[in-house]
Amino acid sequence: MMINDKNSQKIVDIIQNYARKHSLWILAYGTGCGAIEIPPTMTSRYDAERLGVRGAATPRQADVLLITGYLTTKTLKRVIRVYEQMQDPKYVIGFGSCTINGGMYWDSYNTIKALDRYLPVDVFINGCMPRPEAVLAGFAKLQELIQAGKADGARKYKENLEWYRANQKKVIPNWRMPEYNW
Amino acid sequence: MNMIYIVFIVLLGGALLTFFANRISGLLRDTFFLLTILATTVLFFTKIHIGDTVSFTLAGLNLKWGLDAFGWYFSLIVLGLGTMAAFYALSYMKGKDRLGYFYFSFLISILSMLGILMSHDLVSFFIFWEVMTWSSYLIVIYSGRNVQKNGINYILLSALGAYAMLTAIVMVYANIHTLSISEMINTYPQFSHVQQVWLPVLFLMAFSVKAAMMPLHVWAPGAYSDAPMAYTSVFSGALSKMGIYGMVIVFVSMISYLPDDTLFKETFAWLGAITAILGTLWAIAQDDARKLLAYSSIAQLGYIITGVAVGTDLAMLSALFLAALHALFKGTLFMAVGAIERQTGTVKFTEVTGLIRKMPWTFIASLLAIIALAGIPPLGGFVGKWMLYESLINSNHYILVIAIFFASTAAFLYCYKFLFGFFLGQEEKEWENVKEAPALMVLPMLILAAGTLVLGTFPGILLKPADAAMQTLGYASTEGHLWSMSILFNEWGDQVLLRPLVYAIAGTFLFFLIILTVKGWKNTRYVSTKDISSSGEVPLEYENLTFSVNFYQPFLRAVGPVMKKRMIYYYREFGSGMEALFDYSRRIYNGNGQTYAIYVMIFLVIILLFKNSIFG
Amino acid sequence: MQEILQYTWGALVSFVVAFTVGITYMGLNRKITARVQNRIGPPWYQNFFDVLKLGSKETSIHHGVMQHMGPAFIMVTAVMSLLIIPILNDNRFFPNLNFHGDLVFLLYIMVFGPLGMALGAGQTGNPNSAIGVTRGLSQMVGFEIPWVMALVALMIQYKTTSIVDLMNLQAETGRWLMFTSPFAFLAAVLAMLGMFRYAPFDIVGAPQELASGPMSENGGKYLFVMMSAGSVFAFAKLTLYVDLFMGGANNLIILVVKTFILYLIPMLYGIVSPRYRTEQAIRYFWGWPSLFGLLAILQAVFL
Amino acid sequence: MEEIKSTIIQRIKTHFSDATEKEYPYNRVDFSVKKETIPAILFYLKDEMGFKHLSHISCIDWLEENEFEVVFIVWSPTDKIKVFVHTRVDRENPVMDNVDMIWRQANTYEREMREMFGIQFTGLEAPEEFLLEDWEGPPPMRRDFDTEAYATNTYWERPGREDAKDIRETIEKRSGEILPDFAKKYTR
Repeated sequence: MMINDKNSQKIVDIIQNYARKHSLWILAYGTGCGAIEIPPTMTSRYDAERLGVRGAATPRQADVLLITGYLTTKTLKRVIRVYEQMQDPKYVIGFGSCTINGGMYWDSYNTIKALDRYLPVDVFINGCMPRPEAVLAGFAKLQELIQAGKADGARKYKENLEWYRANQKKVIPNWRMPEYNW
Repeated sequence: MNMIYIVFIVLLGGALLTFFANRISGLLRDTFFLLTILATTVLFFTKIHIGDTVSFTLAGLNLKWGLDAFGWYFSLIVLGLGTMAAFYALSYMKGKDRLGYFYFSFLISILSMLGILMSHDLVSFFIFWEVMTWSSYLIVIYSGRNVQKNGINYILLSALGAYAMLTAIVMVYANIHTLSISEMINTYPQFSHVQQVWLPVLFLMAFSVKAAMMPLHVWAPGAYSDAPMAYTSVFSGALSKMGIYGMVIVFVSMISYLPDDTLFKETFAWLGAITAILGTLWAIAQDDARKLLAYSSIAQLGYIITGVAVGTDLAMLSALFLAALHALFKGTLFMAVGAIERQTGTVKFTEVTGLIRKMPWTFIASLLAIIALAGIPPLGGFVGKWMLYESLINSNHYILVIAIFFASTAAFLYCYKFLFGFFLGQEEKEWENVKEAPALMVLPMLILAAGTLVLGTFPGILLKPADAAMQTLGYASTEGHLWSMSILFNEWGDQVLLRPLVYAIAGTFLFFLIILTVKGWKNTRYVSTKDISSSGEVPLEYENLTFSVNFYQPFLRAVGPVMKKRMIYYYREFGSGMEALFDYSRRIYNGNGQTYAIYVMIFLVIILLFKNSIFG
Repeated sequence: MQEILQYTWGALVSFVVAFTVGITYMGLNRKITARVQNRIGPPWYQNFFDVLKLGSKETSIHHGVMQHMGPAFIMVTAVMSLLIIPILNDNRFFPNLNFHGDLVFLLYIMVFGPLGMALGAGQTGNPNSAIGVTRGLSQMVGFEIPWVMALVALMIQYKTTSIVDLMNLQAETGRWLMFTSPFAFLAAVLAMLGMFRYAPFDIVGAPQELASGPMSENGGKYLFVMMSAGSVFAFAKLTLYVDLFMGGANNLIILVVKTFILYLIPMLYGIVSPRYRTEQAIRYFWGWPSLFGLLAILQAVFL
Repeated sequence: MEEIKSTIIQRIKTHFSDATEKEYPYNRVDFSVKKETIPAILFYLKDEMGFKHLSHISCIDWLEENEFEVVFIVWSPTDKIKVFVHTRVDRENPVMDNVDMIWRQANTYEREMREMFGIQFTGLEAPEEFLLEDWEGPPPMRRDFDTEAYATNTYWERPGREDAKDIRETIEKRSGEILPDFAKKYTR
């Protein structure tokens, strides 16, 4: 059997995607008020571990980056760093209206208003803040996307790196980070 | 002329030539030094055969020198390590001053060690022993650091041992009117019981000082770390083995004849185990690599002493095996520390980090040596440890097994500290321009480290001479029932094949290494040690993130009660107590003539009263 | 050649068995923990997904050769333990390398991997890794004492240093060593708590304080190999306990049942426990467990 | 309580001639001084009168009067009285004395004020950067800094945002609740 045969590649993809979607190790970057929604999501009331969601300790081990709320430019720098340290395939979930259009911080002098200008976001969950039910729904949506092979934020980031970098450097003037050369 | 003379003349003459050549040119001095040690090694292993003896009379004393298999085994250690250390020293000592002095002392100490191994009479044994002490003392004070503290400690305890040995020699001469060692051993069973006990005690005192056994070890950390590392590898690897050499003879040929020999053996086995435990614990607490290795040497010699003291054939075999192996790995490690000291200028774990990419060969040599030290298969250290455990269990020393096992498990801690402290961790900008040590320094290390690797797979190479040595001591040949080439025997079972195990380990390792390397080869990247997941923060160049201060604090807290006081503290207490006592007794000289008259009176009265019992 | 093929076959089959059972146990651990915490929890096969996902990660990074080799070290330990520990009572299906006097060898090969991995963790330059390693090594010195005491008690009571001999002895007399030498069993089981590094002895890789300690810089294929090795090694350790104290097993089903019962001990102990600091853990192991070990030795010497 | 307060006022007024007091009910006394007097009065309050604790340092931007007002709040644990010390700093040249040798924690407040209002404290030894990282604009808490314009210029805004209307009107419409006038004054 040829490994690089198209059909067998498809089968391998299906199996891999099935495993990936059932094993989402999250790195909850606790910015903003969304961090407080994570404990009820993980503990016995809502129990996200049913879906294979589990906390990861470091970005090296994680699959999903949760941005739980508004991002100041100072935090954005760290978030970009964390995202670049994660291993492919990796996904980003944006929580709440702050990551979508700035939310209640829309006119703040140091908060970004649209996360997907700076990082490729796979799933947005709206709400201010989204309740755990909405978070679970977001995870379910991400699983759907992964199974369909559409959750390819990492590839998008790689291909449009220059655009993303230009946006990032616009809000972070003092850019001092290792190269991202994948 | 006998070849034994020639070896000694070559060594002595070479030493003197080296010393005087220093005034002419450095190159000439180095050439003489290297030629001397090489010529000695070649002559020794080609021309001198086991059983050669030579005797002569000097000032009315019959002196006899000769070589037996036991001495040959130890001279293997001395000359093997000595040659390697000589090559290393050439590069390590380059650019330092008073090199003639150093090389002279180096060669003389090699000469004295060979002399000890070849002495068949007590006088030359004692003389060579003293020459060894003094030549090593000269090197300990070579650097000029801490001479007051470490040099004095060393020479005082060595003198204590020498006096003990001298007393024993006088005792022997008073009894049998000869100074031959074999005569002493032969007539030993006819000595009175008091002498039978005191003789080994006095001898063991002298030997324990050199082997750095527990209450007499206080000189070792300072002396080992103060001598130049080129010599410390010989100091710790070979010179301390002279103590083991003497101990083996005392235990085998004297203490075995005692009616209460088990007490002796148990005591010394336990002293060895306690030495191992405390040496290990103190090694864990050190931040200075030289001190760490010095304490580790004390601990390793503790295992060997335990093996010697237990004294069954397997235990003795393991002790001899470990003695040679200790020379290999400890020699390597001291050389590695020397290389790091030379390249970076410091030996503190808290200062140097991340040298693995700068000094890869030093790292490989240290890694092999550390694995051997820790006793992890498939390297040679495991064979020695395995034999030691088997022998201890076979001879019903159950608690001792646990003590030894504790020491060797705790040894992993300082093993890791050594490797991590120097080679792993953050690669700092400060050490960016460090280069690998010169080839002359790296090659001896690699050769010695490769020795441990070979001995792990083919321990028979070393077990054969060890067996011959033991037969000289009167053990039955272990070849039939304990070992043959790389097959170890367990007395309770059948044979152990080490080679398949080693091959299995190597095969599995390679298999998974290939899997790891090949899988996703294109998408695997090397990133620098500044690219770590530290909460999204990018460490700046000057930010040192290495964890090296208080490295084993939780462990040391757990074992804290044992380590409250150091042995040297008790010596100091004893010293100040004695001072106070003498200070008190000085008061009899109060400067009053009347009092002195009374003293004379009292003295005369005593003499008159007891004259019968004194002169009678 | 015949022999090598046989050993390779044995290693391969036992590896597959150990991998499957070990991963299942890890999944069951998560499930049971969830049930104890009144959650539904992941399915029992959850860890298969995790391992498969880690294996299908596309990229990975390393900080140097030692970190690259680290997972191979731990895998060697796992496979060598499997090769030495007899899986079943008769060696027919899983021929392996066990020999007389292998207990000492086993004790040392079991630290080969962790030490190699520790070197890899050290090279990452992450301070969390080094702190985790020092804690792990310190804790290892702690639990090795009762563990060795238990083994020495067995060795002197039955005058052998071979696992096969101990298994044969139990087969002949029909009495398990956990009943004939209960103190040794107690000491060994308490040492096992430390060996598995579940709570309360999980400070080595505490995710919240140390960011999973030694593994904090490993992802992708490295974590994949580590996780597989961990589950294989866990099964090997459980099998060793079954061989030593519970009479071994005649077929796989009995082995699985026995190992699972043993596995419940550290698992259930862990679920209800908080976390010890390192020195507390060390003192714990040098307290009651070592006393049981000493009692075991006394029993072996005098009874 | 009242006696203690009057003693405090008495003592401060005798020692510092430029101090003008303002009395509040309960345990609060306010003083206004010139900015040169600040270290002296704080030293006196701490060392002589037992106001051991510095609760807060705050700053108010009086744009219309072209001045900053800096307020030091100190607290006496023995008398259970808090004293507010007000001072005015010129807005064009905002320089005043550093007081972190009296209370170490003043350092933090002063760094914050330096960053947010641009007040320079002479002799303050601390890194320039405090809360804002890589900030290049004017001090953001000054009232003449237009936050909205800055945010609109710097950060990309997703089009189609509709909720930026007057939320209070919506509330009024939905619940029938009538908003007071002063609330309406501040709406957009």
